[in-house]
Amino acid sequence: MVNTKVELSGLTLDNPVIPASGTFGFGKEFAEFYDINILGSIAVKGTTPEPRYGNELPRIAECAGGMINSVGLQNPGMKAVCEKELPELAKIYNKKVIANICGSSEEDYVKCASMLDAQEQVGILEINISCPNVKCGGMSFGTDPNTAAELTKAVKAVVRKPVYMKLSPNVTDITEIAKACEAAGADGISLINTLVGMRIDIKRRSPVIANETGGFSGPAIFPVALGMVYRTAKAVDIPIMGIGGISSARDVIEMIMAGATAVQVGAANLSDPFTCKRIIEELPEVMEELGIEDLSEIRGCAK
Amino acid sequence: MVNTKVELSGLTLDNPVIPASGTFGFGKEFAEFYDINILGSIAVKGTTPEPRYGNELPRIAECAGGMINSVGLQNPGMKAVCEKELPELAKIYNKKVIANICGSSEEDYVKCASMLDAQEQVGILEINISCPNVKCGGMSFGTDPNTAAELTKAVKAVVRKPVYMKLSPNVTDITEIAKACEAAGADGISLINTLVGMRIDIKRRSPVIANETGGFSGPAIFPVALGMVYRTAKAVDIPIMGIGGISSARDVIEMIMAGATAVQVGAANLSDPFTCKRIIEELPEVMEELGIEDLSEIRGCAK
Amino acid sequence: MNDVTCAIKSNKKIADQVYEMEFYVNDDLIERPGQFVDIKLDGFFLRRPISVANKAEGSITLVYKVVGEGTKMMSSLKKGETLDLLMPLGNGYDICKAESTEDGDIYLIGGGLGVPPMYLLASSLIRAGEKPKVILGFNTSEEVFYEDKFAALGLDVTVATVDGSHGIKGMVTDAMPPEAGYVFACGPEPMLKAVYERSRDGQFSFESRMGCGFGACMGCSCRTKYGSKRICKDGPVLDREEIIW
Amino acid sequence: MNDVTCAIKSNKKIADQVYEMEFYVNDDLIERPGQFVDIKLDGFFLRRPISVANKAEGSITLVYKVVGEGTKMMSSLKKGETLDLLMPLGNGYDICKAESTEDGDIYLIGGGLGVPPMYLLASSLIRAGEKPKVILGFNTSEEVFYEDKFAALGLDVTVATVDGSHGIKGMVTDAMPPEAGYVFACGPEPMLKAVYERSRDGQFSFESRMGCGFGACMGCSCRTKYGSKRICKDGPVLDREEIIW
Ligand SMILES: Cc1cc2nc3c(=O)[nH]c(=O)nc-3n(C[C@H](O)[C@H](O)[C@H](O)COP(=O)(O)OP(=O)(O)OC[C@H]3O[C@@H](n4cnc5c(N)ncnc54)[C@H](O)[C@@H]3O)c2cc1C
Ligand SMILES: Cc1cc2nc3c(=O)[nH]c(=O)nc-3n(C[C@H](O)[C@H](O)[C@H](O)COP(=O)(O)OP(=O)(O)OC[C@H]3O[C@@H](n4cnc5c(N)ncnc54)[C@H](O)[C@@H]3O)c2cc1C
Ligand SMILES: Cc1cc2nc3c(=O)[nH]c(=O)nc-3n(C[C@H](O)[C@H](O)[C@H](O)COP(=O)(O)O)c2cc1C
Ligand SMILES: Cc1cc2nc3c(=O)[nH]c(=O)nc-3n(C[C@H](O)[C@H](O)[C@H](O)COP(=O)(O)O)c2cc1C
Ligand code: FES
Ligand code: FES
Repeated sequence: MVNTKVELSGLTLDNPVIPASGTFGFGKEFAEFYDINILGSIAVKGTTPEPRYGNELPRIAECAGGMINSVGLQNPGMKAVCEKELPELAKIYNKKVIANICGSSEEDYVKCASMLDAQEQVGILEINISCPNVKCGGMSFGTDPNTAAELTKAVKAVVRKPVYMKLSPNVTDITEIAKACEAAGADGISLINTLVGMRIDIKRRSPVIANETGGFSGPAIFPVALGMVYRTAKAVDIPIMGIGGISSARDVIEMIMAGATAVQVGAANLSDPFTCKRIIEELPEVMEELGIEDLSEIRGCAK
Repeated sequence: MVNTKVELSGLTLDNPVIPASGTFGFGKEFAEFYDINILGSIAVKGTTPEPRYGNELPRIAECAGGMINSVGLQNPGMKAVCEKELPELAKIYNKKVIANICGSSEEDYVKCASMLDAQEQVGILEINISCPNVKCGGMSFGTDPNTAAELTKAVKAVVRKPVYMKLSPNVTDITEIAKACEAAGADGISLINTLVGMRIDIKRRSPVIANETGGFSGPAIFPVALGMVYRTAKAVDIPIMGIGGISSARDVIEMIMAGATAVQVGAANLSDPFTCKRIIEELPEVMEELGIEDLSEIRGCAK
Repeated sequence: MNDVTCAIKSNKKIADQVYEMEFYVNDDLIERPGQFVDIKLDGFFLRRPISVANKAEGSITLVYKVVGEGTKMMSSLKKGETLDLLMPLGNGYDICKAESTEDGDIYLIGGGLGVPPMYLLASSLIRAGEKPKVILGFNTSEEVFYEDKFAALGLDVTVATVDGSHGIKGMVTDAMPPEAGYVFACGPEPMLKAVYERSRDGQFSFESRMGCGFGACMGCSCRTKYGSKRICKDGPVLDREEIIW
Repeated sequence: MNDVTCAIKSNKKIADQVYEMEFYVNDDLIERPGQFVDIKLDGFFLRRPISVANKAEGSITLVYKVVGEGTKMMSSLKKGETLDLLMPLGNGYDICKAESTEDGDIYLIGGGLGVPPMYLLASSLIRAGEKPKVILGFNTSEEVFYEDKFAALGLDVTVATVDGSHGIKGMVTDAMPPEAGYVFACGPEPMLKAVYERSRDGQFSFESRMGCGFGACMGCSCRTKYGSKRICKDGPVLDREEIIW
C-alpha cells in the first residue's frame, strides 16, 4: 500500500489534493456530487473584511485549455464567512480548511487574518497577494518584494496559525518575492495564482470580459506553474503548495517532483466537478506504477 | 473584395501573416510544402555574431496546447546568414524579410544589427531582448526598462532600417519596457516571446528539457499574448507585431482588434506546416463574415 | 445534480442555423421547465449551457443555434454518439406563482433561442390547467421554429419577425397588450427589458457566461433587489420584482 | 515532403504493449528504409515520429510501443479511422554504402522499438543482393516480435533477451562478433553506443524529441564531426564515422 499522506506545517493531510480558492465556493455545491471528506483539505473562497459583489458581468471567457475569470473576489465578508459559511461547511467536511484572505490595504489583511485565525476549523491562512481582478490591493501586494515582506510580517504578528503567502506569476522574478516572504516569517508559499489574460469577442469587437483582462487559468498554464514551483522550491526552504493547471494524478506527481508539498486544483473543478475525486482515486495507482511508496520520496526529486 | 494589406513602418505587406522567428528557419523547409511567397513577410531565425550550437538535447517538450523549446538560438552566425542563408532565401522568396537579432552584449547586438541592416532583403530589424533560452544576454536585456532603452538607442544609432524590439512576457509590467523602448527611438514592438515553462518526465524523475526550463509557446499562451498586446497598444503609439499562440484567421483578427498591426505565427507552424497558408486563405472569408473591408478599420477597436 | 453520459437519439436542423437534439436520458431528472443542462464537448474547456426544450419518457430535447465553435461542433454530432451532461441545472420557472395571479392572461414570450424553454413550460402550464398566450419573436422567417408545435398544443400563438417576413412585423412587444398581467419570458436582454416594462408580474430567464454552471465559482452573479444571485443556480429565472436592470 | 490523410487498414497488438498499424497510402513516398512518418493525433500539440517498418503496394506498416498518452491513443484507433501524417521524413539508411564494404558480414542490429525499421531495411538489402545477419534485442520474451518475419525472409536471426527468457541471455552485443565489419543499428542510445564500439563501420539511427520533424526548428540538432545535424532531416541515420558520443 502506498502512502498518500503529506505534512504541511504540522497539519497532516490524507492526500495532497486541495481544491483551490475560488473554484470550490464553501464546498456545498460539490458535496452534491461526492463526499468531499476525501479531500486533503479545502481552500475556501477568498475573504475580505466587508462583503464584496465583485466585478461586472461577463466575468468568464473560454480559452484553449483554460478559462479567464474576473469574479473580483465576490464574497460575503469575513463576518458571514465565520458565522455562516464555515459552520455550514463543518457539517459536511470534518477536516481543517485553508482560509484565503484578501484586502485592499494592510489593515484589511490583518483584520481578516486575525478573525479567521480564531476559527478552529481553519488550519492554514493563505494570504492572497496576487489577485489580478481587484483594482486596489490584490496583485499590487504581490509584485514587489518589500511590500510582500511587510504584509507577511504584519499578518504574522497577529496570528498563530501557519501563514502561506499566495503569489502572483505576473512578475519578473517570483523567487525574489518568495524569498522576501520567507525572510519575513511566512510558513509556506502558495503558487501560482492566475496569469493576466484576455479574449476579444470578434463579432462584438470588444473584450469578452467586462473588466477587459482577467485571470487566466486551467491546464494551459500548467508548464508556467510548474516552472515557477521548481525555481521557487530551489530558492526557499518553506513548503510550497503547487497550483496551476492541475487536472490529473500525473500532474500532481509532476508538481511534487518539482518541489511542491501539496497541490491545489482550480479551474478543472469547474469544467469537471469530479476532478479532485478522480485525482484522489488515481493517485495510488499512478504511485504504484511509478514505484513511489511515499510522496516524500519524490518531493523536489527532479533536478 | 476585402483588403488584407497592412503597413508596417513604411513596408506594405500583402497580408499581416508572418512566420515567427525560430519556427520557420530560413524558409526552405516550408517551401517544400507550399509557395512561401504568399506570406506577408518572414521573420528569420535569430542571428548572433558568431555561430552558435545552442543548448543540449532534449530541447523540446510537449504541453497541453503548446510546447516548450530550449533551442538556445542555434544559428550559423551573421556572416553565414548574410552570405548564404539570405541569398538562398531570396531565390524562393521575393519580398522583404524581418531579421531577428540576438546577442550576449550590447556590442553583439550592435554588430549584428549593422551587418543585417546592410542587407537589401531585410525590411525590418527585430531585436530579440527576450530569449529565455540563453544564459547571458537575451531575456536579461528585456526585463529592465533602462537596459532595454539603452540597447534600443545603441542599435538605432548604427542602422537605417526600422527597429522593432521583441519583448519578453516574463515581466511584471510589459508596458513599462515598451514605453522605454519607444522613448529610446524604437520604430515598433514585437510581442510576445515565449513564457518560461517546464515539464518533468515522471518516469525518469527529471526535467524533460536538458536546460530544465525553456520557452513555452503555442495556442495555450494566446490569452496572455493578447492581453499584453492590448495593454501595450494603449501605452505606446508605435506599431505592434502581435505574437503568441496564433493558429487561425480568427486569432489574427482578435490580435488586430487588440491593437496589433501585423502578427507572427510561431509554434503552430511546427505542428502543422500549412498553418500560415491556411490562415492567409481563411482571412478574407472571415473578414467578409465580420463585415471588415480593411484591417485598418479594426486595429485596436476592442476597447 | 448529476453527471450523466447519454446517447444522442437525433440531431437535426429545424431552422436557419438552429438544430434540435434529442438524448436518451432519465427525463425525471428535469424537475421544472426553464432548467438547463451543461454539455461537455471534446476539445473545449468550458461546458455549454442549453435549456431543456422538451422531455418525453426517457428522453429530453434541446434546441440550439450555431453561434460559435462549440455549437458548431454540436451540430456535427450524430445519432448514437454520446455526450457528457451535468443536469438538472438552475431553478427553472415556478408555474405555481402564475396560477395564483388573477388579473388576466398568462403570456409566454420567447425571443430567438429563448423560444425552446417556453415549449416545455407551455406543456407544464397546460397540464396545470392554464392556457397561456404564446408570443414568439424572430428576426426573419428563416429563423422561425416551433410555431406549429405550440399551435398543436392548442394554444393561441403569435409570431413577430423584425423584417415582417412571417407573422406580424416587429418585436414581441408589438404583439403584447399595453400591460400584460403575468409573463414568462426568455430571450435576449433587450427583449427581456422591453417585456419587463410592459408587464405587471412574471418570471424572466437570463443568460450569462458561466464558469461552472452549478453555483461554485461566482462567475455568473448578478445584482437583484435581494442581493447578488447566481444565474446558474439561483436563476436563470428571476422574478420580475427582484430584477435590477 | 507530403501531408497525407490516410485510412487505417489494421491496428493490432503483436507483443506486450507493442502494436502494428497498417495504413492505406502511396508507398512510393517512402524512398528509403529508416525514414519515418510524423503523426498528428487529436488533442496533442506535437506530432509523433514513428519509423516505417514495412511497405507494400499501397500501404505502409508501423510498429509502435505504448509508452505515453499519444501512443496509447494510437493503440485505440480502429480500422477505417483516418490519421494525418507528414511523410517521408528523414534521410533513412543508405544501403549502397554497405555494398561497397568488403570485409565480412553485414549486421542488422535492432533493440526494442529499434527493430521495426530493420525489417524494411532487411527487405531492401535482400533485394540488393545482400544477406545480412540479424540480431534483435529485447528485455524479455513477452516483448519479442518480428523474429519469425525476419526468419521468413531467409535470414539468420539471433534474438537476445536481457532476462534470458527467449533466445540467448544478454544484450545484442553478446550476439555480435568482437568486431563487426558493417552494422546497421537502431535502438536505445546505450545499445547504439555498445554496438558502435564493436563495429568498424556502419549506420546508426537516433531518436530525439522533435518540434517540427522536418528540419525547421533546430529542436533536434546533435553534434557530429561535420558540425551540427538535425536528427529529423539530416538524420535520423548517421554514419559511424561522424558520430560524437
Ligand atoms: C441558462 C442558459 C440557457 C441557454 N439555453 C440555450 C438554448 O436553449 N439554446 C441555445 O441555442 N442557446 C442557449 N444558451 C446560449 C448558449 O449557451 C450559447 O449559445 C453557447 O454556449 C455558445 O457556444 P459556442 O461555443 O457556440 O460559442 P462561442 O462564442 O465560441 O463560446 C465561447 C464561450 O462563451 C460562452 N457563450 C457564448 N455565448 C453565450 C451565451 N449566449 N450565453 C452563455 N454563454 C455563452 C460559451 O458557453 C463558451 O464558454 C443558453 C445560455 C444559458 C446561460
Ligand atoms: C525518428 C524516430 C523514429 C521512431 N520510431 C519509432 C518506432 O518505430 N516505434 C516506436 O514505438 N517508437 C518510435 N519512436 C519513438 C516514438 O516517437 C515515441 O515513443 C512517441 O513519440 C511517444 O509518444 P507518447 O505520446 O506515447 O509519449 P509521451 O511521453 O507522452 O510523449 C510526450 C512527448 O515526448 C515525445 N517523445 C517521447 N518519447 C520519445 C522518443 N523516444 N523519441 C522521440 N520523442 C519522444 C513525444 O513525441 C511527445 O512529443 C521514434 C522516434 C523517433 C525520433
Ligand atoms: C473562478 C475563479 C475564482 C478564483 N478566486 C480566487 C480567490 O478568491 N482567491 C485566490 O487566492 N485565488 C482565486 N483563484 C485562483 C485559483 O485559486 C488558482 O490559484 C488559479 O486558478 C490557478 O489554478 P488552476 O489553473 O488550477 O485554475 C480563482 C480562480 C478561478 C478560476
Ligand atoms: C522552436 C522555437 C524557436 C524560437 N526561436 C526564436 C528566435 O530565434 N528568436 C526569437 O526572437 N524568438 C524565437 N522564438 C519565439 C517565437 O518567435 C515566438 O515569439 C513565440 O514562440 C510565441 O509565438 P507562438 O506561441 O506562436 O509560438 C522561438 C520559438 C520556438 C517555438
Ligand atoms: S457559473 Fe459558476 S456560479 Fe454560476
Ligand atoms: S525537429 Fe525541428 S529541426 Fe528537427
